[in-house]
Amino acid sequence: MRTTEKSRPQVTAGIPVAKKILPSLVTGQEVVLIGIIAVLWILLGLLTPAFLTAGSILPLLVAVAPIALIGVGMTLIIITAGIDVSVGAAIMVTSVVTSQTMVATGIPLIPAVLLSVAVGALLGLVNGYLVAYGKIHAIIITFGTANLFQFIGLRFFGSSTVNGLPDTFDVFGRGEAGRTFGIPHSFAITVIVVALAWWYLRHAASGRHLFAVGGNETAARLAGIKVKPLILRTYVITGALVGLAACFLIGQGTSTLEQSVGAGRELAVIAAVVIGGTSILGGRGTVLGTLLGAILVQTVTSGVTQMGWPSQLSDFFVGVAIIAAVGTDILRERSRRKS
Amino acid sequence: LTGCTNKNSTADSGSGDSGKTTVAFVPKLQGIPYFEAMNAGGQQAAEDLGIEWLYQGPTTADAAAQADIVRSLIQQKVDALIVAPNDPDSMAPLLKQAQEAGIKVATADTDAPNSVRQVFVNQTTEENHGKALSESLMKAMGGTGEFAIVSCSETAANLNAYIEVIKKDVAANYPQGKLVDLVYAGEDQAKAAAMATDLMNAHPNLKGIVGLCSAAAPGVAQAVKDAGKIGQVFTVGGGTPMAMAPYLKDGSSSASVLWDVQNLGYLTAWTGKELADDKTLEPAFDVDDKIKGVTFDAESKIELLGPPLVFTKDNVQQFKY
Amino acid sequence: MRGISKNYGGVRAIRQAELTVYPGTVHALVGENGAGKSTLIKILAGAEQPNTGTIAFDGEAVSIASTTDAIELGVQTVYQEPQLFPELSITENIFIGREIKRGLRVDWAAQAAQIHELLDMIGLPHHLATAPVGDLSIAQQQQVSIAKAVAGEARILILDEPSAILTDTEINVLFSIVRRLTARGVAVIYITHRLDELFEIADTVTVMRDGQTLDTYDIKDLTVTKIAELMVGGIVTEKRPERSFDGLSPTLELHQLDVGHLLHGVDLQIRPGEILGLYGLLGSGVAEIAEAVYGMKQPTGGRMVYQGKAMVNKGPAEARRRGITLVPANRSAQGVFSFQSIRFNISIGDLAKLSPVKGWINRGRERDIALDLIKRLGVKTPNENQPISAMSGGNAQKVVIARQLLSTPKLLILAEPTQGVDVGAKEEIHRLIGDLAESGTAVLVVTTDLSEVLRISDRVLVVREGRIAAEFGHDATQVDILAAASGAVPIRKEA
Amino acid sequence: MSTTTLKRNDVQQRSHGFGYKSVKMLLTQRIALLGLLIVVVLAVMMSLDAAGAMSGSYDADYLAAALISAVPLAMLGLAELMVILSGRGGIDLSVGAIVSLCCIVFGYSYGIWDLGLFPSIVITAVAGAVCGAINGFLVAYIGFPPLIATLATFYAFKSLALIISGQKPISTIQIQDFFSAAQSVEIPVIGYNLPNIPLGIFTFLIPTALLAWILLNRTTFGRRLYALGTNDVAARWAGVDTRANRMMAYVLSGLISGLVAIVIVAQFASARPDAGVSGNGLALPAITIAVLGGVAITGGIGRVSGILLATLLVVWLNAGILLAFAGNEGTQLQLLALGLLLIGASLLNNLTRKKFGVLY
Ligand SMILES: Nc1ncnc2c1ncn2[C@@H]1O[C@H](COP(=O)(O)OP(=O)(O)OP(=O)(O)O)[C@@H](O)[C@H]1O
Ligand SMILES: Nc1ncnc2c1ncn2[C@@H]1O[C@H](COP(=O)(O)OP(=O)(O)OP(=O)(O)O)[C@@H](O)[C@H]1O
Ligand SMILES: [Mg+2]
Ligand SMILES: [Mg+2]
Repeated sequence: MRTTEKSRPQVTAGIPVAKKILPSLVTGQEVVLIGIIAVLWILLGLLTPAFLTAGSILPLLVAVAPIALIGVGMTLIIITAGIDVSVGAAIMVTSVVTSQTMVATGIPLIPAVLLSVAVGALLGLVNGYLVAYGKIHAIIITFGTANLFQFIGLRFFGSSTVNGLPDTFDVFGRGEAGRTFGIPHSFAITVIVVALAWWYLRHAASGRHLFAVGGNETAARLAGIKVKPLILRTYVITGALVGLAACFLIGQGTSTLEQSVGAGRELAVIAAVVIGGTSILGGRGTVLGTLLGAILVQTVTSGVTQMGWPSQLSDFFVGVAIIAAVGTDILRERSRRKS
Repeated sequence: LTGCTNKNSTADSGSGDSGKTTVAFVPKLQGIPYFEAMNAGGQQAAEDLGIEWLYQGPTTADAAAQADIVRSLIQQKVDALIVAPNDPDSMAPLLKQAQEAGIKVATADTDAPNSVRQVFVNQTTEENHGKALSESLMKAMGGTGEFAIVSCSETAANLNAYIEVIKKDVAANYPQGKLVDLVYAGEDQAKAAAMATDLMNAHPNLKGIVGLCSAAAPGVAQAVKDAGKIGQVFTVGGGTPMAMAPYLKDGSSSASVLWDVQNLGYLTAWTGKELADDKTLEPAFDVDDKIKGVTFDAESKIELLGPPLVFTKDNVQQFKY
Repeated sequence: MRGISKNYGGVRAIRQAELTVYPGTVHALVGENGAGKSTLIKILAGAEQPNTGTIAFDGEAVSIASTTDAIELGVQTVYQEPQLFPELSITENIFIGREIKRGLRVDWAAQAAQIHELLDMIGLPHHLATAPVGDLSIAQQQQVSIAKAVAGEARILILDEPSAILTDTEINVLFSIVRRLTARGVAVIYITHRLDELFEIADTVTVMRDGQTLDTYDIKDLTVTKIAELMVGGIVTEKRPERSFDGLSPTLELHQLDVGHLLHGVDLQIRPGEILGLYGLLGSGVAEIAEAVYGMKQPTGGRMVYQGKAMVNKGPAEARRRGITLVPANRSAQGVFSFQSIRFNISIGDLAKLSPVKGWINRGRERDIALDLIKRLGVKTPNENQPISAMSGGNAQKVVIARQLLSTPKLLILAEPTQGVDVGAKEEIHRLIGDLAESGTAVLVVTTDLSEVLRISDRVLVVREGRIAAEFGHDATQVDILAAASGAVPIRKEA
Repeated sequence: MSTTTLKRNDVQQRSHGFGYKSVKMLLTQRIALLGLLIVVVLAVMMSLDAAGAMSGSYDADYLAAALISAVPLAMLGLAELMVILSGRGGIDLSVGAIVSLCCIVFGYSYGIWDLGLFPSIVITAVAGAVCGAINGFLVAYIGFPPLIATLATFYAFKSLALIISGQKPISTIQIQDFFSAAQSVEIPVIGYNLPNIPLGIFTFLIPTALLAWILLNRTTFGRRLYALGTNDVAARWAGVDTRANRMMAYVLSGLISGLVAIVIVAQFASARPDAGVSGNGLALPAITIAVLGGVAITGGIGRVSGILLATLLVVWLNAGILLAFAGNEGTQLQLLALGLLLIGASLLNNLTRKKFGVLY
């Protein structure tokens, strides 16, 4: 049924191979995305010779990192049939708290990251608690908290920008300091987080339970799964990842932090997740797809600029990409169900 | 039914209870250094001139949110109302409404030319500003080579005017200079940086980038710095001094073309008081010993602070905003 | 289990029920629909809490507050409604909630070692181990549910109508599993409506009626007829007077109708004023006959003739335009627009009636029509604007029926017309059906309620395995019908 | 199960007096709650005013002037009402982008091609409806989740508006003069002693609200919409063409967005290609208004009056906050108030459902 199974040899005769019962390694959606990205990269490489150079690809990957990172959390949430539209506002809060602390106290990298992650997790806790225990639809709750977080963020900014940021977060930036052996740290960290999440969703019992909760919450409860803490956890994880992504954004940004730091990112993240083949209805999704979705969106955006087309056109292509990606997913699901 | 409205009673404008003259200023957006610096200048003026200075801006650069604030200020019966409109055309009717309520109206930073505003407090002309940008850029580029512009909002009239001036000036005076691309990054530093990076990749011979607004200027400088192309690619832009200082210092930005924003705020407040006091502005005057050589053109009703101020690594330290 | 009672609000689902099961035996629980079987086992499984009564395990009183408690005690349950995760593989569905773990991670290898054994046991091919459950047929899903329960370390295994949708070979597999488990000392509680099975698999049988547990019998002392008698309580149902429909041309005829693999060559005729009962167990195909006529399922073979003309209904809207209406079986899912008013729930059936102007609604006329039907059906409500969610099941059902009577139907199909309805309302609904037939409407009643089918039908067709298994006229008895439906009588061969 | 709800409530109703009944009414009738909140806001603001804590007087003239921002907000709230009512996660993130696109359509047809007011209005409305039809087709016929379909078209329409207009606002003389359609006017005959009301209220909001109300309450389409939003399966069994009717909800949402574009062009005397997406955009406030107005995100519940009252509440609360709090705090506190209102209202919904079983 799945292509990946056939290539696996049986290890022991009689006793079936462990891998055989694993959920398949990559989904059809991921294969399609890899194909589309490959085609785009080759096309762009042919049309604009500079596209396939390190100078172009590395910044692209750096720009992908924060979206994909938050996308990992968002994927977990959407798998449980939830959603979080407050991540843009949460970025604002975490980044302002972190950067003001850095400017004021000059704390070094690790504590600064931990602080940011902790603040993000706290915001996620608020969302998670209201969603899991308040029994209100996640989109409404997070619309509400988006307003609250924005208020909190603006209060921290205090009608000003944060100036003179230290270069602590340059390790996550686009520049030389942000790379080791030519690999951008922020992207590498994102890949590691994606791999961990991939492992978690694929191998950890509680990771598999997320799919169960999103697929059929009542059945999950009957099977003895503690649904509420599980849902709560996904929002806390997302919050923590927002905190980490905020560090990346500060690192990629200038020496000044402005209020607009998180504006509109929630939609970009959701776009990456759904392009990646995660079902907004819950029960199905992959973090690898999310990473690919984020890369696709950034490729389109960069590609439009590098082709010298009007930059406003990139949003049009993002819209088309969403329809194409989700559309093929819907059609594929439908034909699979039929057969 | 009487008492439901005061619209028919004769306007008793300017009857502030404190007796102090109230001057209100509505920026495009709160919390960005540019307007907060204007606010600082305005507050200084309020202290010096003995007026009350109100400053209230929307949380997003949104014409509708700005309109709500203007309405509330009309309701507060301020003596002078000065706006930096997000959308000049949409502000015109509101300014008319304010004037009908007996309020003196003006614009500052961005004009609403088709409105009843009595004065536009202009920092510098679009012509001068655009020219200062192209001149500083061409100076850094040695008058030759490819350059690109990273603008912000696609619909900002003043930015679009600067672009036209730059195009014209380069075509006329720097035949070796060539504008190869123009992109819009919104009011988003990170996006400006990402786009500048893409531009450098798309045009390997790129020698200059203009970051047109206060978000784009540091963004493009950061991109050049990150690409390790300091000295190869030169940037200029319209950034505020404190945000630009690190980049001017390391050479990723060659110059930032702006004006003394605090002085602009000061002049705005001062103009508001003059209007409230029903004074007429002279064709040329000094406000105090810091703000000199202000001109006023009675025909176009434009008050001009002066020539643009170019921040470089040498003078940027003097400005604390 | 001693003295167990459970009320759902006003409904007394079970009263003072008693049940004792012993290790290594198969204890069958039989009773008519709504007798309380599922409720009783849900209490044992921790999915419901009893109002009174005690449960003892090995002689010790225990409290089962949740499904987790029950699972810990070794109670594994296959519920009547499958509780599966469509996007997850069979393996995962089976192990969900009690994964074999190595540290944090699921030990796929260990699960794999067990899954193939389980798949062998339930007779599913190995390659399905990784298939998402959503891709399986309903019967296969049922098998997965069974495997899921069997995989747990069960001391008591509860099977609530596991065989309803399985084929004979699948049932044989099921029985072999049950036997293997009892051999290991597991106690199995087995609920079924297929009485013939009991003689193959059950050791003891407890009969439930009206929420009460009657006696428990040794299977050796029973016959299908005896069980059927116990279930229905020896009550002789009052029947409609015998009527003749000779000479009337049929309202609807089905000729050799096929629907996928669900129905095979179904022939049926119904005439104006006739009440035709269709009786069949869950999964017999009886529901599909109604759905095909109503346009919810498309026939794959044969034809339908309606009022003398060939008929194809692309959807319910088309059927309704022809004068065919249907009261769906699952009231809450398919019938009721909860939190909308009674008026709304009635008028949605034929909005065109509400005003002479197309597309328009005349509120006055709507109210009149609604009030008229409310009165005709005896719906108990202060006014027509009450939300239907605030009504008892019987009254809600009357409203759903009222919806179908807006414009007098020529053919009215009622699926489970009195399920979850109290005695009084049931009476009234039956009377209403009779009156409708009297006025010339052809009525097709699809029901799993034995006494009902006998009481109101002029004629009864019994459906089994997608075919018409038997036809009974006015002289039918409950025992005959039950026997035909549960397989004691071979399927009548068509000439 | 349903029997029990009735009985339990009967008992409680009997044992509780008037207080219980009024609490129940406030909780179950969103209209009553919103009405009460509006009264509270007005009372608090006016007493603050009387106590001299306001920087300007919170009077009828001010409240009337503030109504100008109620027009687009309420209309888009009505657009969201249509799609959220249709159930299955119905939502329209693209309304702001449709507004932007339609602003440009109107700008061209009225301001540049000079086709005359009425034809331009028709063209713009049709353009909006076509945008909505794209959403509706994706959702109802292909099976896209509404959130995703409208997220995609949000990006696409937003981009198209900028591309078509060459990112320049259109403000020809016709467009500038069109402000007269949004101006505050004195109501004829009785108006002398009443505050002047923004014209958009009469020319756009009231007609749209009235039509929406008629559509939802007096036509068979409205019935079908509520039916399929309440229970999609039951609607199918009752013979409702759920696809066509669901699609229609999105078409209407697009149509209303097209009309809002005209309002916004009038109000701002210019046709901006980013009119509906600048700042936080218009979609999020519209959804907020809908939820606050008692529209259940699960579909099937929601009323026109709820949208109108929620808009009044938000507009007048925001206007009051601006007078009560000077400086940047004022605008920031608006965010806080909106967030708390939204979360509070939905928690209340929940409580209501638990306590009284139903919600209207
Ligand atoms: N921490 C991790 N991060 C990312 N991927 C991981 C991680 N751990 C394992 N994987 C990947 O998961 C897949 C399966 O892992 P693993 O080999 O542990 O499973 P298995 O073969 O079922 O176990 P075993 O061989 O012990 O029976 C491998 O492809 C591996 O690359
Ligand atoms: N959740 C519920 N709320 C209200 N009444 C219920 C509920 N569940 C069951 N009932 C009622 O309790 C009674 C017993 O139902 P139960 O499901 O136990 O019957 P059963 O014997 O399993 O019938 P079947 O053979 O049809 O499965 C019925 O009258 C039913 O309508
Ligand atoms: Mg291994
Ligand atoms: Mg049962």
